[in-house]
Amino acid sequence: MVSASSLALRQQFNNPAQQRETVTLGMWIFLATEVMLFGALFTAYSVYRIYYTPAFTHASGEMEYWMGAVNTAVLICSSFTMALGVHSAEAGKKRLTVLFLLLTMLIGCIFLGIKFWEHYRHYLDHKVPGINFQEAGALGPREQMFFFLYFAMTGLHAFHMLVGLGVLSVMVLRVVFGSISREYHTPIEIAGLYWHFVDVIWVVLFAIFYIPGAHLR
Amino acid sequence: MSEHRPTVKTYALTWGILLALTLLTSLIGLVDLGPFSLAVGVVIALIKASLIAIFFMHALYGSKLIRVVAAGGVAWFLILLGITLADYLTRNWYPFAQR
Amino acid sequence: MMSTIAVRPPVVTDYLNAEHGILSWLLTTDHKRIGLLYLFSITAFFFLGGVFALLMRLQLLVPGGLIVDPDTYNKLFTMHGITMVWFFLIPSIPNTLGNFFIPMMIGAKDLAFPKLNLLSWYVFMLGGFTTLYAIVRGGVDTGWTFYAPFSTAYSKTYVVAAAVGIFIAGFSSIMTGLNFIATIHRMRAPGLTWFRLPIFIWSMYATSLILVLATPVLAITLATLGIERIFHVGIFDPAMGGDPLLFQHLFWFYSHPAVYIMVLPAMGVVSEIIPTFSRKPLFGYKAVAFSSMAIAIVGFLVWGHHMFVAGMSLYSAMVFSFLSYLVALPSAIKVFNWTATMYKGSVKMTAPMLYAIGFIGVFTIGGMTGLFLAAMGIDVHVTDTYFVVAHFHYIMVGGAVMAFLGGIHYWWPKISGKMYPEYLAQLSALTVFLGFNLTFFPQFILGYLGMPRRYATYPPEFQVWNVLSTAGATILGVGYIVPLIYLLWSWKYGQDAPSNPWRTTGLEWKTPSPPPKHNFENTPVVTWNAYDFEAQKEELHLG
Amino acid sequence: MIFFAAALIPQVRAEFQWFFWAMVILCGTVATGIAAFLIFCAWRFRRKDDNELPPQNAMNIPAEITWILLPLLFFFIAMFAYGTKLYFDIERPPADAEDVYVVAKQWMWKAQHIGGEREINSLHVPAGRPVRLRMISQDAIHSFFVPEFRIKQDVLPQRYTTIWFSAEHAGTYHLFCAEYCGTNHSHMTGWIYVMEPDAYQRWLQTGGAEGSLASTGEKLFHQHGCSNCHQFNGHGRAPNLIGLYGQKVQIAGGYALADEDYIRESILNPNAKIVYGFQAIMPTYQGQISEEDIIALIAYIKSLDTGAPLQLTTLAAPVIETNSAVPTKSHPAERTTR
Ligand code: HEA
Ligand code: HEA
Ligand code: HEC
Ligand code: CUA
Ligand SMILES: [Cu+2]
Repeated sequence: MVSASSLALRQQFNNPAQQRETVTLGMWIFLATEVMLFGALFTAYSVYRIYYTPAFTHASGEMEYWMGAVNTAVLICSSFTMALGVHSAEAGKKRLTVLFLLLTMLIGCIFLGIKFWEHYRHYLDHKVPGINFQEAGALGPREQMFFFLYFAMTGLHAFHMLVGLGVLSVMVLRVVFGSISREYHTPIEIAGLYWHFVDVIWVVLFAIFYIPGAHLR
Repeated sequence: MSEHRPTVKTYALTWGILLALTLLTSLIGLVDLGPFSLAVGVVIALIKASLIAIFFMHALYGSKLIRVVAAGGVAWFLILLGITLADYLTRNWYPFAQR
Repeated sequence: MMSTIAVRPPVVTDYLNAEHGILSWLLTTDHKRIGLLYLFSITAFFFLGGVFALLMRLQLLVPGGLIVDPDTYNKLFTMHGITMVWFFLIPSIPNTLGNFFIPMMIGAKDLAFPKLNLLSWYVFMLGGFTTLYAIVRGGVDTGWTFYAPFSTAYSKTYVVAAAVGIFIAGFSSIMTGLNFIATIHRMRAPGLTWFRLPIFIWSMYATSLILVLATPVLAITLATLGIERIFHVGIFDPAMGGDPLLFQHLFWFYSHPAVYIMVLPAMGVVSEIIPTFSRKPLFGYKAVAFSSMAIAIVGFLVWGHHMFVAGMSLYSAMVFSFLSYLVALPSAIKVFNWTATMYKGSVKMTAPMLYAIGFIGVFTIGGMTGLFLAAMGIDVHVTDTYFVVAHFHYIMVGGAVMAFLGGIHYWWPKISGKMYPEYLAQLSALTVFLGFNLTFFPQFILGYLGMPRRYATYPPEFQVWNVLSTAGATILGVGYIVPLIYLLWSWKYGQDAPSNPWRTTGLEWKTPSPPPKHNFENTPVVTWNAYDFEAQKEELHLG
Repeated sequence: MIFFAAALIPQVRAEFQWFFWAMVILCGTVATGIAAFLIFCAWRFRRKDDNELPPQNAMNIPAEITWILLPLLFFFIAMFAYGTKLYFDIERPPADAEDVYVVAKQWMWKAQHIGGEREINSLHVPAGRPVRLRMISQDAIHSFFVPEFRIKQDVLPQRYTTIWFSAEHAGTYHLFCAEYCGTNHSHMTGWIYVMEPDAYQRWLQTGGAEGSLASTGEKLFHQHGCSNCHQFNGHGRAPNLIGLYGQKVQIAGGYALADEDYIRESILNPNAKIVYGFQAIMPTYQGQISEEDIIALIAYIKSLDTGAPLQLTTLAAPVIETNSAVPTKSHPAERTTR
């Protein structure tokens, strides 16, 4: 009998185990590059935060703190549903897999909605560097640096979320149309890794952008 | 698969801890800890990140190679960060009259 | 009649004639065909960069500048640097020879992710065309280093387009690196343990690590640069609290490791050629293998040596200087082991071997002048002068390009199934060697005398050396054109190549030339070490 | 500083010379040796029989160790050490160096002497005296390069960098811009005129300077209305600037060192660092004062000294803002003359 796993075996591999390991390894390497991608911005953040501590603390006080906190919780929930999605795929429960993937996407959309709303609020506040930033108060000029990094990093993160949503949609289709099964569910695992990674980034972003000035609100 | 994987229970527990930690940071953030608020925030964030990596991403369940890759990514970021900051932190380190 | 048919082996389907038509190339996922796609693309970029170089050398023939105004000259060296670095040298050996031979040398059917491999070529071309667009629209004039705030606030040229082009090409690098790492880890033939791998594989592995870990930083840096230029957000603008040195840190965090992306593969090629034509295992195999890894890792810790006079902390500078010496050590280990390999060998001076020996000599000089630059007190004087220009051309042109040519000749029989004309090849190898030294040795002297780089005009006292350098460049140009012609010629008219023309040991020689689509009839099983002539004595009819 | 007593002023050029040529000889010897060995092997061990298989020796641990340790211990460490020593000599001016201020812009060099003389694309200095350049750029990054003196330093926008030299012999020396800065980068050159002391004195007299740099600064101080707020009796609504230079100033949320960069920032971006106990009322002068005038103002503020020798503060910590707002006893507002 031709099993689904041998159907999905690409010609360059000798056996499914090799394929699975290789693909997982590839994904982790990709995540390492993502660490470096964000890493450059984290480095920029650290440098300027050391230079302009008061301004950064003050600007951080202007974040929509509770939106950020709620969003963190939201994203953690999506990670949980994602983990359950992978779990169901491993167990070969197609319906459950689809359900959890859709749930994950839904929660992801909620996150993006809140995030967008926050960005919009900052826009109304004239806090978008390069577009409508207005200095206010003594620390104004240096706060711009904070807001640029904030928009750059949360923007890059949001972009990753969008990509993640795209990937998950494809996964849903693949489960529905049967190219994913109990024997061959590596793509779901890979997608899950990506999704969790994006979550990890957000957890750190929350800490560096929202917390330092939260008490100033 | 021969490797064992976390159970639903583990996932749920992780999820619960993550939420609790999120609540914890959010509340600590409200207190003025001076320069430490960032430090505390980052430390909790790193704990959360590790939890996600270990239990949701199976970082410790997979092969050794994967652990090396994950650790390597972080280590390289620390190189970038550490050596860059070393410049900024020592730039004004000479006797004042010399510059 | 009968005999001619008998001499010609029956036509087997190799990767070249397995499919036909332009689409069979543009949609191929065969690593060998993708390697060739890359080969054509980077050759085009090389000659484009070479034309810029020749125009530059013409301009510098007279102190006041011979042919162009300063603005144009500034664009020339920028576009020369950009094309040569990102669109020729970084992809040169990895994406052509690496693509072609990694799977063959480890006994695999293909790379781990063939579609990703094809995608990486398209991404590369997209990046290339974006950069070409910038060039055609009027060029860029920031220098290949894009230093802020000049690039973000003062240059009036197509900086963003060029940066976007490089940004895009960067993702091609990342894909390739990722692909290679996964392949080398997971796709090796049975029995092929790490310490049986040819050194070329080790070098490609080390290179890929750098590609994967450094390139994302360049990507984000250039992206930020573009945003700064368009939106003036202040991240690198000192007037708004930004620090231009942060740009330099991030840029060199990528670009120093990138110079090892350029030279590690070259070292890998040389480590293949030397044992083959000395008919001896590579001396100190493990030392050479580990030194590749050491270069890749320690190479990440030294980037600040490009910033000794930039206004960095003295103490950081000191650490960077020290680490620069540390990273020079593995290179030294390699040089000594290559020479020791030849000692008491059975040395045959073919064209690839000429290139390899040329590489060792020239790389040694280039590397040693790197030691001058790493000595901070000396760097203060020679930085941003022609001394630096000479240093890196010695490694990149004399070293990497020479090794690239050596590798192309060495593997040409396998790639094309034809032999290249040996005599002509040796002649042009000599031409390249002589032309090269005549071009770039005078530049050391110029630098010592104090001629700054990126100068469209210069004081008359520097003219003699500039004339010599230009003369050399002409010879060098000829040396590069000739192989292009005869290699193309041999593709059609050359002698058919046997499967193992050099009688050497690697797996890639154990399959017909040119290889069949899936490289090997059966997955090979490896029971011998790399370069183990003793074990294959019978098979190779040696001794 | 005592470390840099005049007799110990390093002769940068001389040291550079012998170090550089020692390295040329050393590396030249090694490189020639390697090349000779390669040619020797290529000839001596050339393939004589197409089927021959030479002895397959492939590893020799003592040899490996030798050529790992030899370059490292004997060459690399020495190169590093001496290169670093020379670098520190180049980077740290002796205490008795005479200050000259340099403003770089696309594409010219402007120099201002303490005495008030100004020049463009040329710089007159006395022979045998250490000269310290405080440099700043108006636009892109430039680099001050005098090959004959073996010195070079990038000139950054918005930040002062320093280089020093001590020219032994009178003569004219080429000045280049060594950091690429746009169209006329290669035309951004000039001459350093090193003069015998008496000739230099004559040049100073014919220089046509209208008073010293500090006195120009004093005029500007009144012109721009600084003196309205900054009074010297310690009672104004702004800090007393007497004796400010070189002090550790308490600012909101930390300390800062009052060096040239700090004073410059205080003028252009007064709100970046607010002196403790004061309001953020000082207007910004961004775009209103040229780099040259800022330098004059700084020279003036530096000259606001009681004449006592500057107290040299050695900083153990980076001069950056921190949140560690430890209260200090000496409130800057009460600072009067020292
Ligand atoms: C492939 C490219 C490549 C490689 C491999 C290297 C290798 C090295 N480079 Fe180079 N470098 C560049 C490309 C490269 N470089 C480029 C492009 C620039 C300029 C960028 C720009 O500004 O545009 C540059 C600039 C550059 C600078 C900055 C100069 C400046 O702008 O002021 C420095 C300073 O330390 C430096 C040092 C070194 C060192 C120490 C090595 C070492 O790795 C070399 C090690 C090798 C050897 C030492 C030779 C072999 C050793 C022996 C045979 C042992 C025996 C020797 C002795 C005992 C002496 N390089
Ligand atoms: C891989 C990298 C690489 C390669 C191969 C080269 C190759 C060459 N380079 Fe390049 N060079 C750089 C990388 C490279 N360079 C970099 C990074 C810089 C720094 C840029 C910057 O400052 O920003 C630089 C800068 C640089 C300068 C300094 C410019 C300046 O600072 O003002 C000079 C000056 O002589 C120069 C010369 C040459 C020459 C003569 C060659 C020769 O080897 C080229 C020989 C090739 C040919 C001559 C091609 C043959 C073509 C023909 C014969 C024409 C035929 C025409 C058609 C078919 C249409 N280069
Ligand atoms: C409207 C009043 C006002 C004017 C005009 C003014 N300043 Fe100030 N200046 C202040 C105040 C108030 C402070 C302290 C708060 C701060 O740091 O911003 C200050 C701080 C400074 C400091 C830092 C002092 C310290 O003790 O650290 C310097 C230097 C300075 N000013 C220089 C100048 C110069 C030069 C000018 C003219 C070009 C000028 N100021 C004009 C009000 C003024
Ligand atoms: Cu100023 Cu180059
Ligand atoms: Cu380097």
